[in-house]
Amino acid sequence: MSVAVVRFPGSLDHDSAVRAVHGLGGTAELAWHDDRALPAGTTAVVIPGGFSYGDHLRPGAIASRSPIMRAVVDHANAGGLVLGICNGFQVLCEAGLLPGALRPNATLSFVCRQVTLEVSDGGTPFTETASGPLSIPIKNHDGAWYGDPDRARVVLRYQGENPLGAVDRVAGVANEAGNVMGLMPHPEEAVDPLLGSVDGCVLFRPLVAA
Amino acid sequence: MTRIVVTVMPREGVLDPQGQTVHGALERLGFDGVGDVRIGRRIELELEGSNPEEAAREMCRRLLANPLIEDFDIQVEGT
Amino acid sequence: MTRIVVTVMPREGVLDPQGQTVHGALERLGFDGVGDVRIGRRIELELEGSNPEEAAREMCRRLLANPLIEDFDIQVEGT
Amino acid sequence: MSQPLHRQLGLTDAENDRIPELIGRAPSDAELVMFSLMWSEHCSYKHSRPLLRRFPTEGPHVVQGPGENAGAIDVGDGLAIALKIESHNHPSAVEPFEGAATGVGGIVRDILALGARPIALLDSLRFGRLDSARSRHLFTRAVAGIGHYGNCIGVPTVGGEVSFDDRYEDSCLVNAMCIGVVPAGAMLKAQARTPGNHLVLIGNRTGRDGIGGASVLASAELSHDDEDKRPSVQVSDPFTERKLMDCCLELAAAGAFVALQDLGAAGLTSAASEMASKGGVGIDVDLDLVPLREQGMAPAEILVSESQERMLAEVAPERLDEVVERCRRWELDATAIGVITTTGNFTARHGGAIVVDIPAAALTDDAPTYAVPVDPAPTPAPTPLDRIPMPRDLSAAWMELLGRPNVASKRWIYERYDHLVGANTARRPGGDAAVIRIPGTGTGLAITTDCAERHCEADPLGGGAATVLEAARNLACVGARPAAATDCLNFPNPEKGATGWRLQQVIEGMSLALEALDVPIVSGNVSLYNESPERLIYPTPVVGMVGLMADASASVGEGFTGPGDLVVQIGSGPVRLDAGEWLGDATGAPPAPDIAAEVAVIDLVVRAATAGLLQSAHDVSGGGIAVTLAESALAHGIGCEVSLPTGRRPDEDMFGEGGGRIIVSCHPEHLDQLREMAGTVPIAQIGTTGGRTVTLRMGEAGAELHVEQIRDTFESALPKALT
Ligand SMILES: Nc1ncnc2c1ncn2[C@@H]1O[C@H](COP(=O)(O)OP(=O)(O)O)[C@@H](O)[C@H]1O
Ligand SMILES: [Mg+2]
Repeated sequence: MSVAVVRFPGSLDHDSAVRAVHGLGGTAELAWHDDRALPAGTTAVVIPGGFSYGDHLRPGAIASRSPIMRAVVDHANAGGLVLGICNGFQVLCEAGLLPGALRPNATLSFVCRQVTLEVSDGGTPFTETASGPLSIPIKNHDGAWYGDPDRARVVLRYQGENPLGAVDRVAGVANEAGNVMGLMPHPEEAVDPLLGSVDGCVLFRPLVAA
Repeated sequence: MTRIVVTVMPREGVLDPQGQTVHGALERLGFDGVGDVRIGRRIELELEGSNPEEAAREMCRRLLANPLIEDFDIQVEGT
Repeated sequence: MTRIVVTVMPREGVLDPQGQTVHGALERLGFDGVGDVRIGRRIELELEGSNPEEAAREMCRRLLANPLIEDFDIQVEGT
Repeated sequence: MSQPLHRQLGLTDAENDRIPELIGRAPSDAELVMFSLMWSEHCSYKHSRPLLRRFPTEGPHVVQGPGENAGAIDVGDGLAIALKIESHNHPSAVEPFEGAATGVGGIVRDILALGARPIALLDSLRFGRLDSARSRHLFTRAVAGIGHYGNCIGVPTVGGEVSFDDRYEDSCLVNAMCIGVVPAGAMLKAQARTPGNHLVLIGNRTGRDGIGGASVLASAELSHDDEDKRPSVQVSDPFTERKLMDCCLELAAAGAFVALQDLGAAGLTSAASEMASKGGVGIDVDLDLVPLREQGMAPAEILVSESQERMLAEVAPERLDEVVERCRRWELDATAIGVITTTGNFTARHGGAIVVDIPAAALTDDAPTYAVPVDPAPTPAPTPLDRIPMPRDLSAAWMELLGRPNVASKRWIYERYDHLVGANTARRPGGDAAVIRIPGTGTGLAITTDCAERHCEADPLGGGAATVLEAARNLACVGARPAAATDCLNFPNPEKGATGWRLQQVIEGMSLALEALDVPIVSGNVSLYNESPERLIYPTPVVGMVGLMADASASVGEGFTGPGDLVVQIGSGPVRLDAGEWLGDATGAPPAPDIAAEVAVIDLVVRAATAGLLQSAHDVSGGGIAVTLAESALAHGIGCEVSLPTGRRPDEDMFGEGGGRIIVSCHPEHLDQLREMAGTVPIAQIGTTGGRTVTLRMGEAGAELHVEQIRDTFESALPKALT
């Protein structure tokens, strides 16, 4: 029973994701982009944030075509949990596991800020235990979700503001089954009182329990 | 070696914030009569092989463009 | 309205990290015989006025291109 | 028509004459180029080295002082913290985005060269006023470049500072500071050790990049007057830098490196000659093995290219395969380009011939040094108050001050920087100092950069001390005890006017304050000649300082935390408007700091914070106590009522600077304990927290602002100034 955290060249938040899992009493293992299989005993997958391949071409595009992603797709198709955070969200959209695409922020600049998220869909495995809004930071340059919100399972929305210019204030979406979710905010940066919020734990707990 | 130019542009109807910002910046610089501005990518490739155009098309399908938000175009520029 | 296409590419000799990364990615995807890859911008403008080409050139000088690291080229595509 | 080559390269006739004496023959063109770069101010510190010896550099916890790529101190838990600040002023003025970005890349590699993992960045910026379109352009592009690089390599930019002044219109300053962490016993040096070992070049290929070499390669003897052979602007490649970091840290942890060195100014020349001369060995490089990005590069071009994202490692023969293999896994070039020898010489081969063969130490240790003229500037007198107009409406004046870009919120900047990556940021930018948890421990590391440049112009001795004391005060405010410092001395031409004297005085003032604080300088950088025919920059000695606190989660903020607390002023030195933010220039005579008294205040605040007595702490700096209180109120939207019964003119009370003061708030039941702890340090209750307004009484006069008003002005000023 272990959470696999996928690492690409240019991944930045893999260690923080591993620490978040450990903090909740789980075990985590890094998976290398060039491997063809997830580590033995993988029960859930995190695609962490960062700038895989320098965000060149389109964020997430090159990483989504790496060998490990076939194993991630298989894992997802078998009903396993997959959480993509920021660059991981971009990777999952590019891989076709999640609807839509992430476009440059309306400000055309990087934005690093604590935001408040409302949970629009409490029915996914990730959000079952969420009660009330979540305070989690965003930090990205290409985080404006683009897609058809009526045909996507929107899980999280920015409360009050729309800091990146996403369609319909979308901050996170899931696949139809709900076992694959991506979000631009960084829950692994909100799992410790030292960091100012522990609201990110809600999204990590189901991975540890899986 | 064949020189191929791949052009990837935001699809019609997809918001192009970069284009909009450049439009605004041009107006602020005092340029009048600027209509639509759209910004995309130009990728210059040197390809070996018998059918470089087809290879480039395959590259676009598999990596260079995202059909959800982008259209691509391929020009063979010669060898 | 005249349609102008501005092409902005990294200058010869200037590092093109994006082209370098995409080159590696194409090879990893199994595409053989890929030579140089260079990535730049394509800017499509609609311009009013009597000398749109000269206006576009001025825009390149003042905003659209960075002469220290980029070369630009202007094509008039018609009205 | 043309000057002799050595003059074109910037060598004096005397320097040129010295070279044959050192190497026993006339130098080849390539060798002359190498000397010219290594003996430049940038590489050799020839005008500043004698003065820099004044700095205190020792302390029981210093594990690496000046002389390596970065300094380091022991912080317990078997860990050392590395720190260094560096300028990238000139490249940023030419191409602000790439110049600032590559500045960040360069300082990160300095830290990496110690085998340390970079964990935080800060940026210290100076630009012309924002009503100049050129300054707006330079500033916004530099911030974008810093963000681009730092964000992409995953090192949080947790702090910094910026100010705007006409003096920087022609010469902007972009200084970047990096902090790293390394197991104390595993620190690497850039000291080549064992003859027979390989010299491995890792990272990006070598091209004709490099502004530093521009003057050099423009010489007709070396290039072919060919347009596309000109040196090109360094383009940043943070993705490669991140891979370089990940890969080198894995190899360092595995013990695969004997020595490690980054390639910065003067490229391979400087990296290899420094490794050789520090180790007392020689180096033999085959330039044909250096992976090139461009065809037909001349030996001199390869030797001095400043292509970014490259490291040079000494590797034992039996570990070479492992190094190359690990680099391949990270998709990085790694090439053994030479070997360590016993000769003491820097030897380079090209096309089978030896093109360079000179004692490595001639390039480094034998660089000339010069004493700069120390002609004092006249001592300024304080401006009589009756020559300073008294504002008619104190509240309006206060609001106007809060809306100036130099005073207002810097959120526009730091929201463009990822200040959180790594999940260790305990106190984010916007306050007096950032606090990060040292990875894997509970210890807090507080970091700040500061400079009192106008004070340094008016009174360099006092300004140097004030700069150091302000940095220490900012650390104390978050509850950290100052531990070590790094500095970047940005000055005009020291060979002219009173600049040499100012440089010497600033260093003296800094040193006095550092000694009193018991804080060593462990690393630093000098950037001279920041002037144009029209304008000299202020003497700008940027200090980066780190402090420690046992518990990272116990740091103190600048904002009032609730109503009903007492507002207490600690410290009460002399206060004046001269050279302060309100007047906005460097005229008059700012009060010289009473170093001992200010250190006592700093010490008290650290002790009080550690004992848990403080709800908030914020120093009085630019704009005076009125700005301090407005910021403390703004943080959590809690106002205060304060009286300043000093008998000074009210504007001097509100906006006067100096005095080494810190404004804290505490629960009423803690006041007695605080007083007792203070001993002889002056401490006075001046008000209480609460309400939605900040109300100041100065005898008969008064001023009042609503917290929401303050917020609107304070937060919108910088974005407005940029549109
Ligand atoms: N260039 C910058 N980069 C990052 N953070 C900055 C920058 N400029 C200012 N800040 C943030 O804003 C805070 C307040 O700035 P400033 O008023 O200059 O501080 P202080 O007077 O305490 O030194 C800084 O401590 C820092 O956290
Ligand atoms: Mg301060």
